[in-house]
Amino acid sequence: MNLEIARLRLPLAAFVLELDAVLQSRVTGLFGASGAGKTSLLETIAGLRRPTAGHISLDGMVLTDVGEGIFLPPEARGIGFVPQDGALFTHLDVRGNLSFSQRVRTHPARTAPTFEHVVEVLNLGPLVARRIGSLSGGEKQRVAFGRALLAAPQLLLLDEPLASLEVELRDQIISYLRRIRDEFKIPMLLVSHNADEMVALCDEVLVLETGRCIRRGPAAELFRPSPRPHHVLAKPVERAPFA
Amino acid sequence: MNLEIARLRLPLAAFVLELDAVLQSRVTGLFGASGAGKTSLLETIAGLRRPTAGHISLDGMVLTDVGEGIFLPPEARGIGFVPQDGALFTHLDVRGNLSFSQRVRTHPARTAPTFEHVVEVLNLGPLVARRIGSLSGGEKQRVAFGRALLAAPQLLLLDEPLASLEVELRDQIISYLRRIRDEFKIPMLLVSHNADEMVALCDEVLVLETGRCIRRGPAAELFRPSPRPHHVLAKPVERAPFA
Amino acid sequence: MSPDAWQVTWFTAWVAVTSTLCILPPGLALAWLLARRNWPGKSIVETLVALPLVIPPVATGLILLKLFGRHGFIGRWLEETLGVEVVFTWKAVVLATAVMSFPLLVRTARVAFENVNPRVEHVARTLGAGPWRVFWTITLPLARSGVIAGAVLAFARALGEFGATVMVAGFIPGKTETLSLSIYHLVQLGRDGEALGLLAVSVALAFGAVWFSERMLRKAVA
Amino acid sequence: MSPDAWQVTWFTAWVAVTSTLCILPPGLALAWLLARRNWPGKSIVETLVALPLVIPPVATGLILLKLFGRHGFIGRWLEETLGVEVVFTWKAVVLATAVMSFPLLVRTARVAFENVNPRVEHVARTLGAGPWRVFWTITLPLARSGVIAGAVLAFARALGEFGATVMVAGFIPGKTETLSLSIYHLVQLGRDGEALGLLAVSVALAFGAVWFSERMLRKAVA
Amino acid sequence: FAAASLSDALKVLAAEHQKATGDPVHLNLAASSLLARQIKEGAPADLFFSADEAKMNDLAKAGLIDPASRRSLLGNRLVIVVPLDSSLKLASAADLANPAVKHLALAETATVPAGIYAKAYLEKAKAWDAVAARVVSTENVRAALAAVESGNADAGIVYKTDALISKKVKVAYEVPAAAAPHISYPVALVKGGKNPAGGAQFLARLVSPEGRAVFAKFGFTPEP
Ligand SMILES: Nc1ncnc2c1ncn2[C@@H]1O[C@H](COP(=O)(O)OP(=O)(O)OP(=O)(O)O)[C@@H](O)[C@H]1O
Ligand SMILES: Nc1ncnc2c1ncn2[C@@H]1O[C@H](COP(=O)(O)OP(=O)(O)OP(=O)(O)O)[C@@H](O)[C@H]1O
Ligand SMILES: [Mg+2]
Ligand SMILES: [Mg+2]
Repeated sequence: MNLEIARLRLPLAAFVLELDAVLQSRVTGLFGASGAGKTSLLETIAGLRRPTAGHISLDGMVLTDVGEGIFLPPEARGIGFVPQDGALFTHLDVRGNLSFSQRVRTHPARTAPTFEHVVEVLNLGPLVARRIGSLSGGEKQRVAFGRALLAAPQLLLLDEPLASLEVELRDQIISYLRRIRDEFKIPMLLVSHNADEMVALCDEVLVLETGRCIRRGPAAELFRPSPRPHHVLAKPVERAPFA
Repeated sequence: MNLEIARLRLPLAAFVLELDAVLQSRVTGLFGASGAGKTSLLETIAGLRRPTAGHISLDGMVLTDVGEGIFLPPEARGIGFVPQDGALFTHLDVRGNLSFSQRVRTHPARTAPTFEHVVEVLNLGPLVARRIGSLSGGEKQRVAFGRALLAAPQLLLLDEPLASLEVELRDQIISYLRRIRDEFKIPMLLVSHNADEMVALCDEVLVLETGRCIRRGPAAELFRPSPRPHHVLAKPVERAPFA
Repeated sequence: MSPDAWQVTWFTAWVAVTSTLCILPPGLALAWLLARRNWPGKSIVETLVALPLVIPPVATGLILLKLFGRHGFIGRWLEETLGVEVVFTWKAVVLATAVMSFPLLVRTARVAFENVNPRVEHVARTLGAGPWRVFWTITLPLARSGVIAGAVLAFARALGEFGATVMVAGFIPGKTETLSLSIYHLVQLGRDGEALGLLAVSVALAFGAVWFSERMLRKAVA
Repeated sequence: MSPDAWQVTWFTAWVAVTSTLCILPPGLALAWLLARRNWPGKSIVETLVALPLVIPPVATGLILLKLFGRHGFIGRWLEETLGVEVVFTWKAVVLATAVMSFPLLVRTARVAFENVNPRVEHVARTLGAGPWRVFWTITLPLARSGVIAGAVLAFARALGEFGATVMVAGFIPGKTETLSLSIYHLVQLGRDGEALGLLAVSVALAFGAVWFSERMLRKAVA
Repeated sequence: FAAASLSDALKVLAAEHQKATGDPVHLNLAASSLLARQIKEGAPADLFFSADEAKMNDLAKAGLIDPASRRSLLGNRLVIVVPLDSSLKLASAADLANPAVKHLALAETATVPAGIYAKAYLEKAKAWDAVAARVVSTENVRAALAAVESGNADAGIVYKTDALISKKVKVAYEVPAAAAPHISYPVALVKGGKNPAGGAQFLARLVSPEGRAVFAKFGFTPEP
């Protein structure tokens, strides 16, 4: 992947998002405090927001160039986006949401994971016939994730896709994301507040603060093991008679 | 606190939520996989869902009793609820959301944290005059949290209130929650996928699986330190010239 | 414009505003019931509400005349108990326009109420607001675009109503004369030029209402 | 019911359905433009759309007659290029009802479109759907309750329209006779019993439309 | 309560009456059939001034008017009108059977006085059957006139007073008084009015020579 972002400017409520970066890793992490501008950056790359200045190109294809008045519409960018809040289609059931891109796509698809495959990995089997309104928070997140994967994008933008999942499922999905990265060679931009996720998945991480990239480097360099103990659910063996 | 839940039954899409428990800790954790029934349980306690059977009482006051046809409306329960998706009032600005309960309350308020106090701890200062539509994910979560705190509830139900916050802010809010617990003596029910949060805050934790409580016990017993290293952002000292 | 025309314009504007204000409370209540509750006979009530739209205005007017007239069920009661006479007075004009514009308000407001997310209302209740307060502080403001649109439609209809009005209120110059009645009358007399002048006044009133509603919306959002 | 009455009923239902279908495409397009785009003169277009509501039906009828009549601007063009005559035929009935119900559809659909969350449309575009597909697969289904409500209002209005219709289409038994015209006529003759019978038919048609719309809604949700 | 076609003359007379007596006159101006309907439903009218005898007969039958006060006050004539640019030559009712007349605009022939009179005239002239298929009924005289004005009807039969108000039609043929039914505008006091004395006073003014003069000024033919 070669995502070039040059002299980007996007005014936000309290500050201006400014970025100049060439991203070439398979998985790039975006890290930063609440309100740092991570979501806004993803939306600008996806073509959902128009910057006031700057240039964005992906593998040589110009996506946005304010100077030359180029603004490729989102549907022509081939960029999958998993928004923070899911933004599922409430008038369709889970299956309808997942297969949406297959029904509407006009641009040719890349080799993509199959419907069955995505359903299996994301544990969506029992949900395919369910209405969106009756899903739990984590279930919604997984559906939004699967929907974007099935669009066979050239680049995946993931906005905290694992935030409301339990550790087990999260680990499972992380290993799946690694396979997507390696098998399907779909590059990704991943927003997360979880340093462990970053270390497990990202080659490189950008740290944003009030709209600027303040640090950048390989995940292994930016993050260090914490001295604070990290907890997981203990195996219930010691209290065998319970439940 | 003395929250009694007896023979509760709430049919959900794929299973029935069934619970029988007396909760007396200051902070009780609800832990469990995506779709286990945690949110549904909180909504039932808050009076937003009607169970088909069972009894719920808080400190002797009956909230729900299906057998006797008692169902106290949510506004009379004095139970604060921070929903997973925020459910903010988009027609009001941040200040309007935060002060909503003060304007509408008909039941007498308990001693509650002040507006200024909540704004300071949740870092909402720069946001008070902002419209909801322009907030980031984490900002929304904090506003929903502050709104519930200012309602001066007798019991706080928190549905993953820290999921999309960075580690620093999360730590800060955790210590604030500890103070609420100790100073204002507001008991809490906390849903989270993060074991560290559970250990840091909860006296007791219930583990739910497909609608049943499969394990229960003090947080320190249920969770154990993980052998897997946990990561945090390294101090930038080693690369001083950067940024 | 002649003083007469001014007087008619004021009267019309006044009637349209009054009738719109009169139907707002029952209209919004009914719209809310249709949007948020399931009850037996809902489809029937919906049809009944749409009736003044479905049947020709004269027929509506005739029904109103039979109900509110001197021999009518409600008319007699009103006259005997309150000494109020409705038919052929300005009250009849307001009545006719109110009845004719009622369905427009109800339908549009109903759509708006349906689109308010019940979760948000639920959360408002956990914050201590009773159902009534939730309606005023949450549901109504969130549905405002639809409610305002419905009110504008009702107002516009009130300006243009003719058939039912002339039946229950007659065309009594200086007493029940609205712009719409005058225009009809002038057209009948072949005085198209004058009719056009009054038409322009009607349109200006409607434009004022649309403009006002847009402003209200923008203020509510900002 | 007499064979005549049946014929009038069919004709009326057919006219109402046709005129509703005719105004759906332009009505929805305009509603969308009003809901989703800002352009100069928006308030003016809004007022223009509301006009048939604001001015008395006869006046609307007269304007249509002048436009579509043999000497009229559009009428002449239609006759010369397509050899189509509109006035005093069934086409005039459809035209009049369509014009009169247009504002109801546009306003209601507009509210519904405004309530669709643009974020959801945005996400649909990142999934490969162009603006046109997004409209069909996302916006319209999410706005369906309002669109259906608007169509039902338009249909009801089409059933009840009288003033404009009689002006451009005349009252030609067996050719331009609708239920509404018949009812008016019978009321004038004082044959209230027969008028009531036809009224019941009108109401039944309206009830059918309401019932059908509820079914469509429920199916779409399930 | 008075037929709409009388409104201009009546407004003048009402103003004079108020100046002379100080009593305001409330006019309710609408189609005669509608007014008759309203009176039947108990409308508080003192005086009914109809555009045709039939409506007045209806009310008389129902016992709603004071028969002693009934007078036929005004007369009118039927005319056949054609669009201003029409080359049609019409010299009798039979000429309406000319195929060049594709649409003949009449006011509704069952309820509206002008339509009833026109139909009676055509029947009397034995022309009805020939033209019946081409008749376009309109809601009232004004609509018939509008149809002719706009050129959609090739001819129409309306009152002479109406024909005078339109500048876009011309009178092709004036129906002779003898060939058509007698057209008259009857006026009578309504029983159960709120102010019978005032009604009678105004009626007196209408029938007075000054009253007749006003009607004549507006194109009506006052009857003896
Ligand atoms: N539509 C908008 N208009 C103006 N300002 C906005 C808009 N959306 C977000 N902002 C502001 O821009 C800043 C960055 O928002 P953004 O959503 O990109 O943050 P984020 O890094 O994704 O945060 P989080 O981790 O909380 O989701 C925030 O201060 C936010 O309030
Ligand atoms: N309104 C509803 N009607 C029927 N079933 C529902 C409804 N809401 C949720 N469910 C189902 O009930 C189960 C529990 O949902 P709930 O939202 O309580 O899960 P949760 O434990 O909060 O999960 P998460 O951590 O993903 O938020 C899920 O399988 C969900 O699909
Ligand atoms: Mg974000
Ligand atoms: Mg949940």
